[in-house]
Amino acid sequence: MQKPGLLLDVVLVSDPHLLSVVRAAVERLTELSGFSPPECRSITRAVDEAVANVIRHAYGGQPNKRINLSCRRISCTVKGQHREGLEIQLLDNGLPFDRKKLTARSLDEVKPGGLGLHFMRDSMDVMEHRRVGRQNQLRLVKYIDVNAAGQDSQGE
Amino acid sequence: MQKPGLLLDVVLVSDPHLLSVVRAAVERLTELSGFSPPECRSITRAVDEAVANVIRHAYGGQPNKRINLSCRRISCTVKGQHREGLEIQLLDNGLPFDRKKLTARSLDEVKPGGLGLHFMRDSMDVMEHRRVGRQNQLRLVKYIDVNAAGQDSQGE
Amino acid sequence: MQIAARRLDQATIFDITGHIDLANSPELRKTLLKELRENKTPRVILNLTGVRYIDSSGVASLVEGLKAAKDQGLRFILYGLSPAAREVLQLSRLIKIFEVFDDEQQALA
Amino acid sequence: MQIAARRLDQATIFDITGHIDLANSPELRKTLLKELRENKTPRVILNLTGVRYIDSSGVASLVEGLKAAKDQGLRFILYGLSPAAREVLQLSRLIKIFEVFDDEQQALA
Ligand SMILES: Nc1ncnc2c1ncn2[C@@H]1O[C@H](COP(=O)(O)OP(=O)(O)O)[C@@H](O)[C@H]1O
Ligand SMILES: Nc1ncnc2c1ncn2[C@@H]1O[C@H](COP(=O)(O)OP(=O)(O)O)[C@@H](O)[C@H]1O
Repeated sequence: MQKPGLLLDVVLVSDPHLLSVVRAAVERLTELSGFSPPECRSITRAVDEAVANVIRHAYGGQPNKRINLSCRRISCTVKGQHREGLEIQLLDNGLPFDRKKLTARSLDEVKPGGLGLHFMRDSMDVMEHRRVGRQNQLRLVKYIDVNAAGQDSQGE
Repeated sequence: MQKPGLLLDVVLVSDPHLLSVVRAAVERLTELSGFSPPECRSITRAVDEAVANVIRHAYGGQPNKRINLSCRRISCTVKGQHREGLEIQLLDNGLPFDRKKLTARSLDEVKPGGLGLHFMRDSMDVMEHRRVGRQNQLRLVKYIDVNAAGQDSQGE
Repeated sequence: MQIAARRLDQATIFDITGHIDLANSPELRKTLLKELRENKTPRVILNLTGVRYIDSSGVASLVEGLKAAKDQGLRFILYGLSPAAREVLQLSRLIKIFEVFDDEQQALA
Repeated sequence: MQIAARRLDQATIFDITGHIDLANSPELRKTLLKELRENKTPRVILNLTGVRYIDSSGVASLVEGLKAAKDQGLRFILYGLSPAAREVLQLSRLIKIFEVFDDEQQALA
């Protein structure tokens, strides 16, 4: 028996070519979870950017390191409201995050780079970076839009 | 550092809805590995049928059991020839295979069912079922077609 | 997978889209058998133009539909096969037992 | 990702297909900068009709192309953006700094 809600638990190597494999799987999983097409695209984008950041920053571009990506269904109470959602957790054993750099830059300046964290924050309801032991943990959560989902339920 | 050649190691639950997630990931991985489009489709089909068989036969349709799918690049010597390929291994903790049933039925009779093993054998160069301890192991290998791949190399 | 039915005088056409696999082939089977039981139009036609994948459980559902149709003297017709769908019927040597056409016009002719 | 170049009198058009991500954005960057250095056609046009995904590293390559073009007084034009490509340029608030057109005719006009 699996931990409740677990859908997929993937170990991959830190090779950028595998990003398209991750996107294919995550996009399909978001479709199955009932998100709208733009939400599916934006969650997929967030996961892609998160994995790319691990490859580039935590592992400095080394292609043979271990990345763990797990996806589970969650249901919880947020501000007194019942919410269903998808939780995605990313683990790596690379260099620790530098907290000071982990704040997204201003978008007013036009320059290459520094967009990934923006895309992630924009797409997800929760984005939490934690260092636990020698591991970096990133937790991303997206709740299913109850307004969209509730359209054909009573009381509308 | 990972075991050599490892590309992806996926744990999923035995829910048929996840088959489309597995196909999306495997299809992309076969494309990256340099297989032709029909080969990509047929390897993806073989993995789909293999996972479906675990869900239906090893786990009798219970949706919350653990399936492990791993994909690695291999290179080896087959009949004196160097071959590169993709190895896919499937592990489950379900009922042991019944060897007698594991032979594909004749295709002369028209009836529903009994096609999965055909598709797998047809697609793959190696298909090996083993029982190790309390685990079922299925190993599938597809070699990259050297004739197709070698078209622009010397000595043709 | 999505299934929608169009009922004409002489035929019922099922427009099917998506992937047919173990997650939904039981639903396909049920839909086909119900149609064949309740509305006996002379032809049951499956529009597979939007189907990019069929696995062996999906093929099994098609075979059951075909058998139920034959039992009642009705025609069971497929059209719009993608490369993947065609491959799977060829591999299982079942392509010859189905009536397969290129498009709707031929299927209705 | 695949890139192919078509060189016209007044423009170089790059037909790009596939996904642009960390695995190939360095190649895109290199190709664009090389073109801008070696063949100074007045317009460099990127046909993105076949591009279904661009990540932030791909956007960074486009920004570098744009900057290099501006430095030389050349125009840098995008056309054929998919919903995903448009979203990513909007999110990064960069859509307004690029010249974006619907199709090749407009990009060449
Ligand atoms: N997984 C990570 N590990 C370590 N540092 C990170 C990680 N993700 C992001 N960072 C830091 O945050 C900065 C901003 O990240 P991001 O917005 O994705 O832009 P970019 O990666 O293009 O610099 C990075 O430059 C890096 O210093
Ligand atoms: N993973 C498995 N575990 C146990 N038995 C299996 C497994 N895969 C196949 N089998 C046995 O082999 C038979 C033939 O399999 P297959 O050709 O896939 O057709 P089907 O699954 O439609 O019966 C199955 O009916 C089953 O008895």
